[in-house]
Amino acid sequence: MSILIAIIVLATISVFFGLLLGYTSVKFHVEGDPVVDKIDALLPQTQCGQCTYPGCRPYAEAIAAGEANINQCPPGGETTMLALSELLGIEPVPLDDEHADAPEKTVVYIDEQTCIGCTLCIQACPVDAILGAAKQMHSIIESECTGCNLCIPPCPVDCIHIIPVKIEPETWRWSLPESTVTSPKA
Amino acid sequence: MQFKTASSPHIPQQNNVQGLMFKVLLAMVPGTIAMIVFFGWGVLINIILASVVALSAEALMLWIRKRPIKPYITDGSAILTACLLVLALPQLAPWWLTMIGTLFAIIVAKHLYGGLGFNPFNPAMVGYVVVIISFPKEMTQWVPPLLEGYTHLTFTETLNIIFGGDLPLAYTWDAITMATPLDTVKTQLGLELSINEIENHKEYGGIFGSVGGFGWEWVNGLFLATGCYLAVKGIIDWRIPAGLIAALLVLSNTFALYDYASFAPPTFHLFSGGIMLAAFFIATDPVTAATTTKGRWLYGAGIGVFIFIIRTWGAYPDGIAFAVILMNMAAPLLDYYTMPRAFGHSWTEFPHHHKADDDEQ
Amino acid sequence: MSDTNYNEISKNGLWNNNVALVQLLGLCPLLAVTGTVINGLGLGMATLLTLVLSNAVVSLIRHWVRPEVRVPVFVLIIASVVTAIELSMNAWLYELYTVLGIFIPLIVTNCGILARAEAFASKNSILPSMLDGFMMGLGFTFVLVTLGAIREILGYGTLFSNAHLMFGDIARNWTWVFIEDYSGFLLAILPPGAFIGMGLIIALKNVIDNHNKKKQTISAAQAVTASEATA
Amino acid sequence: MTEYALILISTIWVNNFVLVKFLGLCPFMGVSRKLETAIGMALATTFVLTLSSICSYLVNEFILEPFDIMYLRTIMFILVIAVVVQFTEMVVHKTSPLLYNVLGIFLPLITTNCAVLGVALLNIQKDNNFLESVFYGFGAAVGFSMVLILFSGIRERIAVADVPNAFQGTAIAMITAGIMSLAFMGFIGLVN
Amino acid sequence: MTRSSHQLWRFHGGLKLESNKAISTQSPIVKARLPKRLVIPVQQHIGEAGALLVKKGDKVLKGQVITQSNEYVSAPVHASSSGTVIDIDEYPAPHPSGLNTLCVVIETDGEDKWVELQPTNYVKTKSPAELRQLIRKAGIVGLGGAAFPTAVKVNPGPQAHIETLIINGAECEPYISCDDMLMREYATELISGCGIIQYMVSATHCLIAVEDNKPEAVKAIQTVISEQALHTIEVVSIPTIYPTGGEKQLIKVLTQKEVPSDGFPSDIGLLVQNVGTAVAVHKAVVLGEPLISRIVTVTGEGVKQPQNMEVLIGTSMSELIEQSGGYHDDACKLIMGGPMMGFTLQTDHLPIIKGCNCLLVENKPEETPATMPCIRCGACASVCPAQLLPQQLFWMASSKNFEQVQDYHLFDCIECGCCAQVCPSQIPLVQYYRFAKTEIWSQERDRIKSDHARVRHDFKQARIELEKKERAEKLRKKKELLEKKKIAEAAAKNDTPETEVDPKKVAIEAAMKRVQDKKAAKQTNNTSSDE
Amino acid sequence: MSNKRYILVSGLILGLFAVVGTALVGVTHQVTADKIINNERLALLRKLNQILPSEKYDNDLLHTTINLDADSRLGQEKASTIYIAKRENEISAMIFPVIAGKGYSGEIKMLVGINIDGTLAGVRIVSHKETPGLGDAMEIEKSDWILGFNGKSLNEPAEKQWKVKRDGGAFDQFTGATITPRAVVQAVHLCLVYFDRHKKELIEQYNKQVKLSVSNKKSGEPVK
Ligand SMILES: Cc1cc2nc3c(=O)[nH]c(=O)nc-3n(C[C@H](O)[C@H](O)[C@H](O)COP(=O)(O)O)c2cc1C
Ligand SMILES: Cc1cc2nc3c(=O)[nH]c(=O)nc-3n(C[C@H](O)[C@H](O)[C@H](O)COP(=O)(O)O)c2cc1C
Ligand SMILES: Cc1cc2nc3c(=O)[nH]c(=O)nc-3n(C[C@H](O)[C@H](O)[C@H](O)COP(=O)(O)O)c2cc1C
Ligand SMILES: Cc1cc2nc3c(=O)[nH]c(=O)nc-3n(C[C@H](O)[C@H](O)[C@H](O)CO)c2cc1C
Ligand code: SF4
Ligand code: SF4
Ligand code: SF4
Ligand code: SF4
Ligand code: FES
Repeated sequence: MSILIAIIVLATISVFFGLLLGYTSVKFHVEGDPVVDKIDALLPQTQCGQCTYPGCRPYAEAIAAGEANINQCPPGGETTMLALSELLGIEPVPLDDEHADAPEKTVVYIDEQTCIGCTLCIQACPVDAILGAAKQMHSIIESECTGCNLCIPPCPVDCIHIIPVKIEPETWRWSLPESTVTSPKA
Repeated sequence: MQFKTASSPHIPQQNNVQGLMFKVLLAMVPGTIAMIVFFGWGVLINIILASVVALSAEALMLWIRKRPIKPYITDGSAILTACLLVLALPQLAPWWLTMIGTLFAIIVAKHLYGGLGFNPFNPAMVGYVVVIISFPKEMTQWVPPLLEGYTHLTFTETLNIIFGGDLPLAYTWDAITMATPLDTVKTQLGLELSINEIENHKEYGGIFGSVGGFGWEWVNGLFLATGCYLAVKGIIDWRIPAGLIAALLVLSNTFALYDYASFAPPTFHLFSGGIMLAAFFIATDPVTAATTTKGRWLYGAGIGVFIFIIRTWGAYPDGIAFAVILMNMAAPLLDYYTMPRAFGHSWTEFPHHHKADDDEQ
Repeated sequence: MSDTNYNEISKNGLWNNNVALVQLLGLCPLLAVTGTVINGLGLGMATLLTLVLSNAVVSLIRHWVRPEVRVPVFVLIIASVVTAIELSMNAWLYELYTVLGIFIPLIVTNCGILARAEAFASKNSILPSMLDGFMMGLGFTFVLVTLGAIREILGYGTLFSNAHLMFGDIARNWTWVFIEDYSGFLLAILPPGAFIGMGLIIALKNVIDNHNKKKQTISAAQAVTASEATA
Repeated sequence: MTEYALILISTIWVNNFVLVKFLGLCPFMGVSRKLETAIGMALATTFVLTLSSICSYLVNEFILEPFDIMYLRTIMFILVIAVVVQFTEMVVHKTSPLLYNVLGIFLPLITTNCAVLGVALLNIQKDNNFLESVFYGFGAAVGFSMVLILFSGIRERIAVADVPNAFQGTAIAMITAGIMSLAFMGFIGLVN
Repeated sequence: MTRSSHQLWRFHGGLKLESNKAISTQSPIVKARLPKRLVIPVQQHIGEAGALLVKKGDKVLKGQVITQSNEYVSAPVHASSSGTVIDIDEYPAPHPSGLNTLCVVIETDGEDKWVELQPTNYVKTKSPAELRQLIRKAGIVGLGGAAFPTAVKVNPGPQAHIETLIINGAECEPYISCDDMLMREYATELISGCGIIQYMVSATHCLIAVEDNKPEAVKAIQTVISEQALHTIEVVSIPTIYPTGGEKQLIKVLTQKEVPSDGFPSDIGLLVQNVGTAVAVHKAVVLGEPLISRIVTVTGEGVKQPQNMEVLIGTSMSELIEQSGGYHDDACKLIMGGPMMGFTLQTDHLPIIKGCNCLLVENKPEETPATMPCIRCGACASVCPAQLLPQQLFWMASSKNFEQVQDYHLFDCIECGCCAQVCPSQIPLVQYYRFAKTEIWSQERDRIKSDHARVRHDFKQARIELEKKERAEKLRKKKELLEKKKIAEAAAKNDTPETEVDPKKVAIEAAMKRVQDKKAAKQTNNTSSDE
Repeated sequence: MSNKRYILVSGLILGLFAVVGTALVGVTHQVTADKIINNERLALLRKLNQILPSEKYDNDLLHTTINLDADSRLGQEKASTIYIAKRENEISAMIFPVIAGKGYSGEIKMLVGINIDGTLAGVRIVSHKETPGLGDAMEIEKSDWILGFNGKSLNEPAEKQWKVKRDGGAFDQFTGATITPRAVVQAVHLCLVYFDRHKKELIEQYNKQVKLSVSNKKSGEPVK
C-alpha cells in the first residue's frame, strides 16, 4: 500500500515536472551558439588547416562542441591557446612539443622567373593574396599573405618559396628577461 | 668595440633581499634575548634547532627543484621563518615538534609554492597552526616567567627535556609549566570569574604584570621598539602594525567598556602573547601581506579583528596564527579591490576592465 | 559500438581519467570519509555499485530520453539506485552506515556519476557502460583507500581499524597497529589533512606520469636512433 | 534574532561547508581558476542553495511527511532541485541574456554540487523550521561563496608562481585548500 | 633671484638620485668636427617615415630635404652637411634592437654649404599656420626624448585652448647636461623660441621649469627675461626629483593638474616642449635653419673627457667619443640617453639621431646582480610616479597575461625605471613592461591582420559561392533552353496534321514542366547554400 | 512533432522513470524497513548497556521511559527522555541524558546512569567538540578515565571532593587540559544532586505514566 502511495506521489510530481520542462524548453528556446564566434575571433585566421580542421571556423566549432583540444593551432601558438583557455575557463594545455615555440612568421614569394601562370595557387589561397591572371606571371601581395603555405603544394613548378617576415625596429619586440633564479617553465 | 647590453636603469643599486632580511633578524634580537631571560634556555635551543632544520630543508628543496642554492640559502628568509616560528612555540616544545613545524613551514608552505616570494601563506604561521592543531597537549607546555614558586631549569635540564622528552627526576610537568596569561584569562572567564578576580587570584595572579602578562610586557615592549625602528627605516610598512594595533585596541576597548568584568582590558590584549611580534614582524611579511596602501590598512585591521574574535570567543587561546593566515587568504582580493588610482585616471572607472569596454563597442 | 576497446576503458577508469585524481569529481565524500581505510572502502564500494548500476540503466534507456528531461531522468535513476543502496546499507551494515552518514545519500550528487552517465553510458551499449562504471568505481575506490590508509596511519598509527563495521565481527582483530601508544598526528585526521593528503596523492600521480612519459620519449628516441642506425 | 545570527556565523565561519564539512568541493576546485568566474559561480550557488533550502523544506513538510515516505527524501530533493535549476536556466537564458552570462552558464553545474543536496538533507537532520532552513541555506551559500572567491584570488596568484612541476595545477590547489581549512580551524568554539 | 613665487605641487613617488652632471658641465659646448661620412636614418621620429627625395650619387647641400611625407604625423629629414649621397641602404640603427634601418649616407665635401635659407625677421607678420608650416618643413621633432613631430604638437586643434606653455628644462636624468648647457649658452634663443611657440598656440603664459640643481641656467634665463622685460614668461625652479621632467609629472608639479590617461596636455590647456625644441623652433623660424644638429652630452666614468657637443645628425658616435678623449680602459657599457631610461648599444658605430641627447659610457664592471623573486615588498609601488602597481604588472607580464596587465594600466607606465631602481630583488622590471608593451602591440597588429584575413577569406568564400550559383544558373538556363527547344520541336511535330493534339494542352504541359524545373533548381540552390 | 505532443512526451518520460525508480526504492524499503528500525533500537540499547549491562535489568529499557520537560539543571533545553531500568519489577536504575555546557569548546553530551541507591552506574560521552588529543580522553575509546565515576555517589567522595585534583578534588584531570574533566565532573555531580532531590517525583511520574498507559490499553487506545 505504502509503495503505491509513494509511486503515485512521485509519478504525479515527475509528470508535472516533465511537462514543465517540456513546456519551458519549447517556450524559451534559444538559438545559436555565440561561443563559436568568440572562439573564432581568437583564432589567427590563417586558414592553414594545421589544426586538422578545414580552416579556423570549423576548428572553432569543434572546440565549442568539445571535440577538439585548444592546443591544436600552431600558427596561434601559446598565446592563442592561453586566450582560448581564458575564454573557455579550462586549464591551459601545453602545446605539442614540436610547436612549443611560437613559429616564426613567414610569408611566401613567387619566383617570377619560374612562374608559368597556371593560376593554381590563386585558387588555393584562402585570402586572395595572389595577383595574376592565366598565363601571366603571378605575384604575392605581401601584406595580405598570412603565411599559410596552402599555395605551395599546387604549384606545378615549385616556384613558391617561404621567407620570414622581416622585422623592423618598429615591429621589433623586447624579449622576456630571462630569470636567473626560476628557470623557465616547461 | 662591443659593449654589454642590459635593460635600464643602469645605476647600480644597494637594496637587496638579503640585507632586508638580516635587518629584520637583527631587529628581533632584543626581544628574543628578553624571552630567553624570562623564559629560559628553551627558546635559544629551539631557535638553533629550527634554523638548522630550516636551512637543511631549504637546501634540500632547492636541490630537488634544481634551483640555485646559494642565493636562497644566504638570503636569511629561512632563518627568519624558523625564528618566528620558535618564538611562537612554547619554550619546552620537544625537538620533534619544532622540527615538524619547521619542515611544514619550509617545505609545504614555502617550497611547494615555489619558494621565496611565491608562497601565499605565511610559512611560519602555517607551521605553527599545523603543530597547534596536531599536538595541542605539547603546545600547552609553557614555562612560567621567572616566577617564584616555580622551578627554573638549567641549560642541560632544558636540553634534556627538549631532546629526551623526560623530566628531571624531581619535577612534574605541572611544576614546570603553566598556562599562559591569555590562556588563564580565557579559562577563568569561562568559569565566570571576573577579570579583577583573575588578576588578583592567589594562584594565577602572579603571572600578570602591570600592563600585560608578567615578562610578556618586556618582550612585547622590546619588539614594539625595534619594530618601530624598522618602520621608521621603511623596511616594514607601518600601516600594517598600525592597522592591527588600532583594530585590536578599538575592539578590546569597546568590549571592556561595555563589560569590564568579562572582557580583558586593551593593555592586556596588546601586551600579552605575541601581539607586538605579530604586528611588526609577522603580519608585515611582505610576501604574504597585501601590497597596496589601503590594502595594508585593511589587512592589518583584519588580523586585529580576527585575533580579538578568536581570543575572546574561540577555542584557541591566541588567534594570531589563524588570523594571519585568514588575512593571507584575503590579500589577493584586498590588492585587487584597493588598487590605487593610477595617475591620470579617475576613481569612477574602477575597477577598470578594458575587456568590458571591448564588449560594449 | 562493436570495436569497443575494453583495455582502454579499464585504463581510463583506473588511471588516465581517474574520477578523483584527474576529473576531480566526487571530492566531497573522498575527503570527508577517508579518516580510515575501512570508511573509504565502504564508500568506495557503494559508489562503485551505484556507478555500475546507473551506467547500466542509462545505457539501456539511452535512446528514449530527450534532451530537456535528460538530466532529470539521469538524476532520477541515480537517486533511485543510491536510495536503494542506502536503505540496504542501513539494514545490513548499520554501523558503517552511521559512520558514513550523509555522504551515502550524497553519492547522488557525486558529479562523477552523472558525468559518466552523460559522457559514456548515454553513448555506449550496456556492457562497455557497465565495465566503464566498474573501472571508474574501482579507480575511485582505489583513491579512497589510499587516502584513507595515509590518513589512518599518520593519524591513528593503525590500519584496517574498525574492519568489523564492514566485514562483521570476525574482522575485529584485523587491525594492524603500527606504533603502540601512538599519540597521533591529528592533522591527518582533521579536514586540512584530507586536503593536503589528496594534494600529495595527485602530485604523486603527476610524478609517475611524468616519469612514464619521459621513459616513453626516451625509448621512442632510442627506437628512432636505432632505426636510423640500421638504415 | 540571535539564533539566526548564530546560524549564519556557524555556517559561514565555524562549519564552513567547503572547508570543514566537505560539501561542494567539485565546483570549489573546478570553478576557482579565475576570479571572475568564481564570482559568477558564487552568485549562482547562493541563489540555488537558498532556493533549494526553501524547496526542500516545503517538499518535506507538505509531501514527504504527510504521505510518510521519508525514505524517498533523496529522490524527491534531487528531483526538485534538478528541475528547478534547469527551469531557471532555461528561463534566464531566454529572458535575460545578461543574467545568463553572469549566472546561467553555471546553473547546470550546480545540480551536481553536493552542497545543494547536502543543505537539504542537513536541514531535515537538524529539524530546522522554515526560517532556520532559509538562513541555514543562505549562510552555507555565503560561506561557500566567500571561500570560493578567496580561493580563486589565491589561485590566480599561484598560477604565476614557480610551483614544482608535480604540484602544478590541482595538487597545489588542494594543498592551498588544506591550508585554508587549517585557518578555519581557528574558529572552532565560536559557536557550536 | 629666482622668482619662486610660483606655487609648486608634488607628484607621487619619484627618487632622489645623485645627479653627476657636474662632470660634463666643466667646459662650454664644443662643436663637433665635420665628419667624413654622415649616416642619416630616414626614420628618426614617431610616425611615418618619409619617402626618399634623393638617390645614390646625388649631390646635396647642407639643410637640403632628403625625405618627405604626406602623413600628418611625420617629419622630414635633412642633409646635415653638403656632399654626395654615396649609399642608400640598411645600416644598424641606434635602437635597442640593434636592427638595421634605411639610411642615407652622405660623403661630406668639407664645404658645409647651406641651401638657401629663408629667415623670418618679424615673426608676428606670419600667421600661426604659416609658422607651423615652417616648423614642419624644418623637420623639428621633440628633443626631450620622444621625438614626436613638433608641428603636430603645436597644432592642438580648434577646440583646444592652450593657456600655458611649459618649457621643460628639468633634465631630471642624472649625467645628462645638454639642456643645462643649452639654457646657459642659448638663453636668448630659448626665450625667442618660447615666444614663437607661445604666439603660435596663443598661450597667455609660459613657464620655463628648471630643476633647482641648475642655478646657472636659471640665472642665465632670468637675466634675459629681465633684460627684455618680458612679463608672460617666467622661469620656475622646481625640486630635483626624478622624473620631474616627465611631461605629466612636470605638469602636476607646476599646476597640480593631471593629464588624463587617455588624453594629451592640450586637453587641459597645456603644451610642454623641451628647451632644445624651443631653440630649434627659434632657429627654424628666425634663421630658417632646419633641424640638422643637436647638443649631445658625452659623459660617464668610462670616457676620458666628458663634455657637451653640438653634433650634426648622422655623425658617428665613435667620432664623438674620440673627440672626447676616447674611452677609459675599463669602459664597458655604452648607453644612449640617461642612466635611468636610456638603452644600451652594442657598438658605437651608430649615427647620432634627433632624439639622442646623451651618450653615457659606464665603467663599472658590474656583475649582473642576482635576480631574486619578487617579494611583494611594495617598494616599487611607493616610488612609481604613474601610481601604478609595478609588481602586479611584473607578475602579469612575466606570465604573459596581457589582458590583465592592461587592466592594471600598463600603458600608463612611462618606463621611468624608478621601480627597478629600488627593487630589492633586482628585477629588471622595465624590461618586463617593454616586453609586454611590444608584445601587445604585435598582437594588435596580428589581430588587425587576422581580421583582415577573415574578411578576405569570407569574401573569397562568398565569391566562390556566387560563382557556383552563377554556374548552376547558367546550366539551368541552358537546360531550359534545350527543353524549350525540344518542346518546340515536339510541338512543331505535333503541328503536323496527322495527329490532332490540342495546342492548349501542350502549353499547359510546358508550363508545368517549367514549374517543376524551377523547383528542382531551387532545391539545388538550397542545398548548395547549406554546404 | 507538434509542441503539445512534445511537451506531453517529456512529462511522460519523466513520469515513467519516476514510477520505475520509486518502485525499486519502495520494494527495497519494504524489505529493509523492519531491520532498520531494529538496528536503530539495538544501537541505542548497546550504548545504554555500556552503562548498565543487560544482566542488571530485565525490562524493555527502550520502552520504559519518562519524558521530561526542558530542564536546565540537566543542561537540557529541549524535552528529554530518561530511561528506567527495572529488575523484578522494581526500579533499579535510571539513565539521564546530560549536557555539560562548560566544556572547552561547546557542549558535551553524555549519558549518566544512576542506580536507585544513588551510586553511579556509569557515565558515557555521546558527543562532544573538545580538542582531539587533549580533551577527548574522556571518551571510553581513548582512556579509562570515564570509568572512574563508576560506583561514586554524592557522599563518596564527599561533596567538596567533587572536583578535579587541581581544584583540590578527587578526580584526575588530563595533562594540559583541566577544563574538560572539570566540566564533566561538574555535570555528573549536578545530575547526582538532581536525582537526589527529584527521585521521588520521578518515580511518581513514572508510576502515573504506567497507570495511564494501562488504562489506555484497557480502553484500547494506543500509546504514543
Ligand atoms: C600617437 C601620438 C599622438 C599625439 N598627439 C598629440 C597631440 O595631438 N597633441 C599634443 O599636444 N601631443 C600629442 N602627442 C605628444 C605627447 O603628448 C607627448 O608630448 C609626446 O609623446 C612626448 O612625450 P614624452 O617625451 O613625455 O614621452 C602625441 C603623441 C603620440 C605618440
Ligand atoms: C621619465 C621621463 C623623464 C623625462 N625627462 C625629461 C627631461 O628631463 N627633460 C625634457 O625635456 N623632457 C623629459 N622627458 C620628456 C617629456 O616627457 C616630454 O616628452 C617633453 O618634455 C616634451 O617636449 P618635446 O616634445 O619638445 O620633446 C621625460 C620623459 C619621461 C617619460
Ligand atoms: C589549542 C588548545 C586546545 C585546548 N583544548 C582543550 C580541551 O579540549 N580541553 C581542555 O580541558 N583544555 C584544553 N586546552 C587547555 C586549556 O586552554 C587550559 O590550558 C587547560 O585546560 C588548563 O589546564 P592546566 O591547568 O592543566 O594546564 C587547550 C589548549 C590549547 C592551546
Ligand atoms: C618584514 C619581514 C617580515 C617577515 N615575516 C615573516 C613571517 O612572519 N613568517 C615567515 O615565515 N617569514 C617571514 N619573513 C621572511 C620571508 O619573507 C618569508 O619567509 C617568505 O614568506 C618566504 O617566501 C619576513 C620577512 C620580512 C622582510
Ligand atoms: S591551425 Fe589555426 S590558423 Fe590554421 S586553420 Fe586551424 S585554426 Fe586556423
Ligand atoms: S599567398 Fe600562399 S601562403 Fe600566402 S596566404 Fe595565400 S596561400 Fe597562404
Ligand atoms: S620592489 Fe621588486 S621585490 Fe619589491 S614588490 Fe616591487 S618588484 Fe617586487
Ligand atoms: S617604470 Fe613604469 S611602473 Fe616603474 S616606476 Fe616608472 S612608471 Fe611606474
Ligand atoms: S562530490 Fe561534492 S560537489 Fe562533487
